[in-house]
Amino acid sequence: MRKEIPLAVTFVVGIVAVLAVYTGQSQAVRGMDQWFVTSTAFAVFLGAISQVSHHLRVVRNKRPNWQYSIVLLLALLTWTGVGIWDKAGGPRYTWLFSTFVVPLGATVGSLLAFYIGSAAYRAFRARNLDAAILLISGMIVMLGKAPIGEVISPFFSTATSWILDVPNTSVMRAINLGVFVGTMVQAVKILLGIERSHLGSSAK
Amino acid sequence: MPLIVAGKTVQFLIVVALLLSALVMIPRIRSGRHVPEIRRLPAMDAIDEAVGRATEMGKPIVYSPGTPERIDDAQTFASLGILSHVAKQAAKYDCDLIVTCNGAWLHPLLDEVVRQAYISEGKQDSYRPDSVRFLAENLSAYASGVLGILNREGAAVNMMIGAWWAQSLILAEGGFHTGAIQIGATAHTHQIAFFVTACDYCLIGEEIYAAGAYIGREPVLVGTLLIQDYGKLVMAAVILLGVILAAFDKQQALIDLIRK
Amino acid sequence: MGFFDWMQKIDRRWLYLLVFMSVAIPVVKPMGLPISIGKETEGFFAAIDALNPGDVMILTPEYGAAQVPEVGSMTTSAFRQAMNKGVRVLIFGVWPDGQGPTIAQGACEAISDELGKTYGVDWVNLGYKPGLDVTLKKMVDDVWEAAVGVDIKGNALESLPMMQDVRKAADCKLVANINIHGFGLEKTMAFIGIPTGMTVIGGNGAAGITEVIPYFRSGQLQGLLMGMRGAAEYEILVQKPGRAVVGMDAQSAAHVTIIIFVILANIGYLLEKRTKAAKAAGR
Amino acid sequence: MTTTQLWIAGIGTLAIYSFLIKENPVYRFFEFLLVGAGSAHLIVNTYHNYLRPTVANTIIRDGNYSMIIPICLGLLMYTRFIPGQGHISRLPMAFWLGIGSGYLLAYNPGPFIGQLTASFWKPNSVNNIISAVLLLSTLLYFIFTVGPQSRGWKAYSIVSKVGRTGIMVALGAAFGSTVMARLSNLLGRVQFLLIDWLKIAQ
Repeated sequence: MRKEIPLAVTFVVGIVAVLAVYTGQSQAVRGMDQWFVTSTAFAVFLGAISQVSHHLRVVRNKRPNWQYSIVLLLALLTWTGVGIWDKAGGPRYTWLFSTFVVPLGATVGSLLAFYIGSAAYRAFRARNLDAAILLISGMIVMLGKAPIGEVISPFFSTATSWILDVPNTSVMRAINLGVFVGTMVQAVKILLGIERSHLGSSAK
Repeated sequence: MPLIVAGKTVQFLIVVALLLSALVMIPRIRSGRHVPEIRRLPAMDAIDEAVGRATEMGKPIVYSPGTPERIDDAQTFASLGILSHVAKQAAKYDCDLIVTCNGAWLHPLLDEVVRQAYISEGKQDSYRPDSVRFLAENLSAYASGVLGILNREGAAVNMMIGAWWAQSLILAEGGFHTGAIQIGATAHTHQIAFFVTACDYCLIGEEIYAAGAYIGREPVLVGTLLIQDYGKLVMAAVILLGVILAAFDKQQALIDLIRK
Repeated sequence: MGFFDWMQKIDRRWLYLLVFMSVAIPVVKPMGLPISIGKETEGFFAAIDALNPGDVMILTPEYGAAQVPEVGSMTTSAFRQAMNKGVRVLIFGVWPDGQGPTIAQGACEAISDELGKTYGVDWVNLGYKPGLDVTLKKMVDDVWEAAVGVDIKGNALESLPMMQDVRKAADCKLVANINIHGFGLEKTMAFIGIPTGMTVIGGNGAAGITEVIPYFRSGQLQGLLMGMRGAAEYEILVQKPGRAVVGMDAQSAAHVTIIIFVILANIGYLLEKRTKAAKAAGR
Repeated sequence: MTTTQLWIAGIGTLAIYSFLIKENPVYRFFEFLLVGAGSAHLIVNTYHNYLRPTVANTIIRDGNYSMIIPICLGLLMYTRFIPGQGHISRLPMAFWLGIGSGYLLAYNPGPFIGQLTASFWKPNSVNNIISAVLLLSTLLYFIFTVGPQSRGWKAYSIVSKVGRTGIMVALGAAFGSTVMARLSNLLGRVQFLLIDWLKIAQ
């Protein structure tokens, strides 16, 4: 029963959702939608709880770098505390958010630019025809998308437009169509209970 | 009043067709009545060669299954299938295998796959529990952890197979510098290019699923692959028909039909 | 040790420094290279321009702090264009990190003050609402229910005059989705654009752009801003050149630096391969 | 941004960049701080924008007591943390997956149909012919249940080679675009450092 009930729930709810939309009755399942959103919203603390328990364990066992786990826990506590106590979108929380989260998040994201630089120099090789085609097309697009490309030669922006409009559109469309079939089949398998990995057993 | 909303009839038929094909095909494959041929992929053939080289050099294979965000990421399942094959080969030739891992939930899955592989080769004694290593949840910490392993242990083979994000670049460069044979695979289009230019062998996009099905021969995966292939063939046929009709300016009838 | 051997062994921190300088020098001393405007950006501008004063458009900023430099100005430029035109704007986000609407709020408040517009009358920010796709569907059925009756500041929607005209997504004329992966645009089309028949336009970080270009070609997207270049072109169109425009010089220099890296490294690689081949032949 | 904010953000930015020289405690401090604060943001926003109004307005003010059921359903997820009771969390999960896959099957075909009908290129120009050929050959490249024993294997091999070449051109475009995206992020930070904080450029 531990598996049958969830499988039945998935099947019934999924079929209702499919039929509601295809028969034009999507308004009729508004209650179900509301249940979905509300129940997912109330599960929002899941990630934080496992994060907290993981880092508490690190601190308790004095694993390497446990001091930083304390920093993480304190930050989580402070930001949550101030955010909940402050009214929605309140000035204190906004201050914390725009002083720390926005600039630091952006900086961490920008580290990748440096890695690209070193990888471009040390690892991107035209080791075979595939890689050669890829690198050439990539460099044309980079020049075509930067204003300097047009200054050097109008070829770059024309070629970039062509690459994006013709080969890229066709190939990415084919890939998107493939992904479309893939996600549809995955959804069908979940509805039918063929895919059960989320129930804690593998598909086998 | 029509049962199906105008403009959604064909879409509804697609859903019905998929439901039926899943109900029919997967049991057929499971019972062994219909086992399709799956084409070989050069990157998969390269695994055996890579394991051979690692054995010869006496250096380890480092396998990293990506940094999936969710447990139900299909790429991770494909990666587990491939890992099982790699682990069997490593067990057979007594080659060192190090599996890196960034999610606490992923660790037991990887461990189980590797252990089973060693048992199936009758080498449970040479299985070492520390061959699957949980490095860090945090992505940049994980990436530097893998770099550390690649350098310290002098990896002979660096396999990066699974759901990769921006860290793909860091590992591919690190592996390139240790001189390891590199095999990369991911379905994320924005990361494939880095693998193509920095790896010796590379699986592009959906090839990772095919590789997983090819190696594991697991009926659900094979069946899924078969249904998807039929789906793509039907789409290709429709597009071809559309292009032919367009040559005679008659494609509108087909478009109207599809939009029914 | 030859030149190319040395090249291969260079400390990566020198490379980091070169990348940094290639971006920093043009920021200090801009060259002012001309920027031409692509058809995708023109489509985006024209779609908002075609709205009438008083119409409502939906703007969904779906990105986190890390992507603000690349796509943040798309949101503010679109907001500015709408305000200038007298188009009212409804902002919300469903993406799980929930940062986009919060980041947009500050920037939009500044523009709103500058142009003498009033929050609640000319624009409303509902903030982050959990529930992903299903919340997008709910917006089509009932915006108020999807928002559980409150905006980002906790105001009741009853107290906001603009919201009296917005009960369902179909009361809006256009949806503009600004995001970093193509995924957000596909969802916007599937769950809001197609069911309501409204115009969909999008802005995308460059990393996911190649995946969504097919939707612009097919006409399913009426406009598309492609990465920081798209943001710069759009800043020019709304006549408020900002960080993206002045950044284009640095972008040029950095691209050239990376290309030089790739070329140098590949020359080294080819020479090395040739030397090895020659040695093997000589043995 | 006020001066205090600028200085905190500026020092934080430099601290994170110090990682490029060598991994160090200051970098780690800011990185862990960021992860903690990021998780908090989701909780704070969900609380103010959804949880509190649902309880205070929908249930208490409007008397819609049926909403207590989905709240309980969501709370069942936390049984994962109770040893031996984790299987109960499959119930909300099953409900979510049912709705999620149902709507996927219902709404996903929309954009897809538009893509399909937009691919009927009239073969009257070189570009249109290239487009059609590449679309078809890429679709066929990603077909896997074929092999040397299949009918038409030779033809398939040729078509898939064409497909692979097209795929490499497109991946090149993705490569260039991804490089651009990363450089844009760096550019944003350099502008912050030099223009907003140190004011040595404008």
